Amino acid sequence: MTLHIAVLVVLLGLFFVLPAYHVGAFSRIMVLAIYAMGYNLLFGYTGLLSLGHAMFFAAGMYGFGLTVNLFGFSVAPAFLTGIIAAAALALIVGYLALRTAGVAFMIVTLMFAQTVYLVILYFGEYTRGDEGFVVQQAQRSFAGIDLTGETERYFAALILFAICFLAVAKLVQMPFGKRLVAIRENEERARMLGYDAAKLKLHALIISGAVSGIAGATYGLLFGYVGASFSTVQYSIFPLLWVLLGGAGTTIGPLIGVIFMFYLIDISSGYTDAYLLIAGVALVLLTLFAPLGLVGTLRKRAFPWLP
Amino acid sequence: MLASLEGAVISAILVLTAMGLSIVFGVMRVVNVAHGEFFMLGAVLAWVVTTTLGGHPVFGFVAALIVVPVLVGCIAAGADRLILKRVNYDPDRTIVATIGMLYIIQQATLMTYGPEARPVEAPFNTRLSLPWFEFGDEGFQMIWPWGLSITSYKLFVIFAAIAVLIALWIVLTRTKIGLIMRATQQDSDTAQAFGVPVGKVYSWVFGLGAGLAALGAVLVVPIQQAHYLMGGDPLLLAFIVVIIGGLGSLPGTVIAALLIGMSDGIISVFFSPTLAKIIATFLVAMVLVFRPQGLLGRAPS
Amino acid sequence: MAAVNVLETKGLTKIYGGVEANLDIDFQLRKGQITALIGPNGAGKSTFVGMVSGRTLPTRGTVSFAGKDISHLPAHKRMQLGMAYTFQITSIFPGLSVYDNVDLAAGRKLANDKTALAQKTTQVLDRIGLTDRADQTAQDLSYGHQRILEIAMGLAQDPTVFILDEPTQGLSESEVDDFVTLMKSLAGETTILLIEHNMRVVSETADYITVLDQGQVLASGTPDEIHRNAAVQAAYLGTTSDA
Amino acid sequence: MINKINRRTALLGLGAGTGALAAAGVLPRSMGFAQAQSSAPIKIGFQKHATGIGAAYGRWYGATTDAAVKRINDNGGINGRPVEIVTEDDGTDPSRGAEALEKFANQHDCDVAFGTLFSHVVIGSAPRAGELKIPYFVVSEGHHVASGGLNRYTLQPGITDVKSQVISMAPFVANNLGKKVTMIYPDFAFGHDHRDFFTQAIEAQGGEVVAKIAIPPTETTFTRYFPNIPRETEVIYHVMVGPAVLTFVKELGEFFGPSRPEIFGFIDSLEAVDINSSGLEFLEGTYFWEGMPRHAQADQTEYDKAYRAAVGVNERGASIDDPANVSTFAHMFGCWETLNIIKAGMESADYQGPQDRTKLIEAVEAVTDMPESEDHPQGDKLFNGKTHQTFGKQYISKVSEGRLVLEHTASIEDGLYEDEVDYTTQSF
Repeated sequence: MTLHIAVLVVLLGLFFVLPAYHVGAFSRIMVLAIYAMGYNLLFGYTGLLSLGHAMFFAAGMYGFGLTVNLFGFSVAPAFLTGIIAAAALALIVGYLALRTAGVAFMIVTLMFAQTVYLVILYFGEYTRGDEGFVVQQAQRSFAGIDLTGETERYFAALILFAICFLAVAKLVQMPFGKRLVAIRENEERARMLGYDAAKLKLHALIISGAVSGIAGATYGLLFGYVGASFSTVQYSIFPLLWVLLGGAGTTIGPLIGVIFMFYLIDISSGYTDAYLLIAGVALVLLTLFAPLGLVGTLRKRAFPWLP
Repeated sequence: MLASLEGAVISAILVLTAMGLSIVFGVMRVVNVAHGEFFMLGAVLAWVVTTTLGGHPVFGFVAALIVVPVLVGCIAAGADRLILKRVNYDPDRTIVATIGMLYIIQQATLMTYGPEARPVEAPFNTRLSLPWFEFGDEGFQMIWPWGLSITSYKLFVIFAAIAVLIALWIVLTRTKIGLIMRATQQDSDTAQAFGVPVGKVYSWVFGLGAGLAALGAVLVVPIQQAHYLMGGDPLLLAFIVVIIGGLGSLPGTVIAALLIGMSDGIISVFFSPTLAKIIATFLVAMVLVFRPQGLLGRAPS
Repeated sequence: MAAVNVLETKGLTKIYGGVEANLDIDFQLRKGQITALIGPNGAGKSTFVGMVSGRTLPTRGTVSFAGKDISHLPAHKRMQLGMAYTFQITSIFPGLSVYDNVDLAAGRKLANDKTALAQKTTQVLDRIGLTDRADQTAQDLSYGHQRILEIAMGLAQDPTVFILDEPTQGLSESEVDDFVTLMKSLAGETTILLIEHNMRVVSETADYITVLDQGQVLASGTPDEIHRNAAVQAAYLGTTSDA
Repeated sequence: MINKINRRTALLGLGAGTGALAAAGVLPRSMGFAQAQSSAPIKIGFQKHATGIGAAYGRWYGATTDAAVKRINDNGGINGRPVEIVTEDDGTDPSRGAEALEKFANQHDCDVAFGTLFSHVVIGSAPRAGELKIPYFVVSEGHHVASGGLNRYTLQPGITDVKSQVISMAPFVANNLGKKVTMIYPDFAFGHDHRDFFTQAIEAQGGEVVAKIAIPPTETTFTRYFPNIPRETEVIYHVMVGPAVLTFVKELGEFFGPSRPEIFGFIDSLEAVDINSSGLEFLEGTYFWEGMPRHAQADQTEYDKAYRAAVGVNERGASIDDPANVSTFAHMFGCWETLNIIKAGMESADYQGPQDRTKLIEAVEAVTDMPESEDHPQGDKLFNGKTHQTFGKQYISKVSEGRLVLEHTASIEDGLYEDEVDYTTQSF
């Protein structure tokens, strides 16, 4: 737990030392890291590879954005609606998709996410389809604080990140978290120890979906945009990539994965137009030389105390 | 009528794309995210070959049909040796590695070939009209309305898909290569013990899978255009088809391709196209929910 | 009579595609005793314990546990009632430490009491002789130690009924000896259903033996009775030589 | 490259001189600083679709931008200062687009940002522009600016929005092609704009839309949707975007064969595609909306000629170096004109640096008429400062012997509609 606090202290300190652009970048990184943590809970801990998590991110985002835009909700209830929407979607998806496992689970989640994406486009009258819509500055203040300023945004992102980060860290140390790991390691064995694997997986999916939904709602709140591109396959593959890069099944891995990927693209695109080439080569090299992701490999090779 | 004919064309294209993935996934059990990029490479190289050679479209097309799959197959086999072999085909690391490959192939294509969608001329493309019968004011009559037609090339694609399928089926079930592949698929450790060079088989399979994707692309590119981002959708659809059909089941793959190719065409008779697509996507997913092993897959014992 | 039988099956039948893997099996497990289930390969032993533990659904018939019909309960519910099960093919949590493996097994009952849980885990590891390997990753253990770990996971649950599916398969002679000692020490503590090929283990541990052949109960009785049973001898002599 | 050279010459000419003076203590410090600053380049952040689905547009937007900046610099820059373009790829993705704006404002210290085509990228970026208080000039043709959904920092002065384009087409379609229209459009916001605005406009002309065929995105073949075209259809109205456009138009041709209704399409369906590609023969005699005529017309203006020469496209709208490389001619003029408007705005606001950004916006808001000229080769424009949207002439061409021949020019008045927002009432 002290290590987790240390991570948060570093993030707090970064605000005072980083130049303006990177403060903005880290606001975004922390929001995406929430998404990655949500994903990690299901993939890294429970061992379920979903290819459709963008639907939960989108549910949070649209749950927040649509209630603000259509019904004039204020931030708190809209944000809550976003989380509930994501959790409810996860409940339904889990009820159906968890009948499958392995590749079938990947495909079912992929197709459900595709269905959600098409639904967003179909109701273009309200969602403005692929274009999406803006959540106006005036609608983005909470308890009198205008969340559109750089400082407010950073601290809002940090607080939400901290809550999710500590909650996830706590969760995976609780018996519940250990049982999820047991399912990842050997589901049949877990069941034959008397654990209700189906129920545990459903709970894991709901929590994972809800955390992803928090990320989506936070994105809408802090960056003022809600759009269908966040529900495409690409945004389902991103968290998988981040988690694998950082280290699946580690609490700090998702954050590291997001930072790594963000700055890999950010920095290489400053030098060349062919930055995707560099990113591609980096991914290949990384998986060759850091098989467990950055944190996972470091933990195994040198620093067993990494969270 | 036209909807089903078009559905057949779409299914044929799907089958061609999915077969390669079916083999790779079936034998090696790795998710190759870059599979769609081999498809794209096939289409792009088909454009390169036909434009470099010039001359009559048939000449260029036939040349592309032979050269391109081999070329793409070699690239893929090389990538397998260079990268996948070294990550021991670990499922997680393969995903990262193939995402990396996807970026590399896409960007390399963007830098050399460019962002445009470029057409390849079909070797033949006659428009075939179909008659329609109806009772009009003057009784029963035969008319030639607009729309009721298909091109000869599209029919050719359907037959080509069937031909490739039969050839593949023969190779897999009647030859030693097929036997080795099936043995590796069943149990790679045992196969190794019986003297099957599993490492080499994997490279061949990976190359063959990519080559098949490229072959499909060469056949498809006169209908669609070669574009550096064209690999994404075929990848997803092929993946879906393979899983819905049932892993390692060639007939299952064909049925799934028909199901997906036809379903939204038929549903769109009743609903608006996007709603039809929503329903079709959802229903196809439900097939898997209630039959997780796929249509013709065997339930795990 | 019913009180002493902690587990009973009536007419338990499993038909796979027309083949009767188990047919009308009536079986009783006597409380506090070690019952061995033996029979030649393909006799239907694994199918039977599969149905008892809930891993396999029966075609018909009932299973009752402590007087309660559990035929329709899923496997994990049966475990919660007090069964424990070790697999024929070793099944542990390969990526976790030995300690965590046992901890998870004990943790279903004791998760809310950290002290009791730690105590239980340490005690089981001690008993089974894995204390000095507690921090090792389970997949790095030798085969024999993995099998022992799995038995430890069974013990950690304090089961009413402990089902062991061919626990000594692949163990060395000395490891088998240790196993026999362990089984004997459990006598009276718990009820054990032992599926076993190794007749030495059976004769040294079992209080009671049921013989399955071609999916049906061929004979039941004390080791002596079974030893003298003509039908058993015929069946065994006809198929295997190690009896 | 050009910008760098200009920057260096400028520095040599002014900066080095004043620097030497300041160093020698001849000038007071503050004055030396002011001088150095005023000779520093004006930095314009250019959000480019370098990768992703919009890359074909991005490439030509880039070429046009370079040409426009070279011309501005050759003519003495803005307020005597050279212009430097800072390019960031937006990946045709709204999230990346917003990041690009953050870079312009906070990392590169750009004076203004200048934008991109795809609406979702614009809408995803606009909130950041408002928060970072950096003027954001977009070249997207979306109705997002004029609809009031964005903010005071976002303007579209260089290209007409889709609503205006669409409604100005209705009179011609109804009077010359037919009254019963079937629309085929992509089933997302851009397509819905076409559907909604055209349906209203054609009804106002006494016509009707007999069928609306929305094509789901992610579709790569289209023939199966065509049987839904009713037989009574007199005119097909089509608009499609993305890499599959050529397939779409080809299949449309294959579907109809020799007996077809009139066909009117937005050139978006064939932007960056040669009209003479095989399979497109059936387009002979069909009509296209063009933002700016791709093929040089018989009465080509001097402005058009100069613009083509500067950008490097020939009389068929393709690259001079590679005639097979067709440009996105109907849209990319917007980059050229927008940069000229930024220049005009900065000069009229006497723009010195980021502290004058609001003055710049007010100056652009004050613009009304922009006559056809070298700065505005596409034609006359009328800018509405309240809605931040420009309105220009629209062109309808007919395909004739493989050429797009101008058939009708819709006047600015044909495309005007009531204001939906007044951004000037919003605070900065």
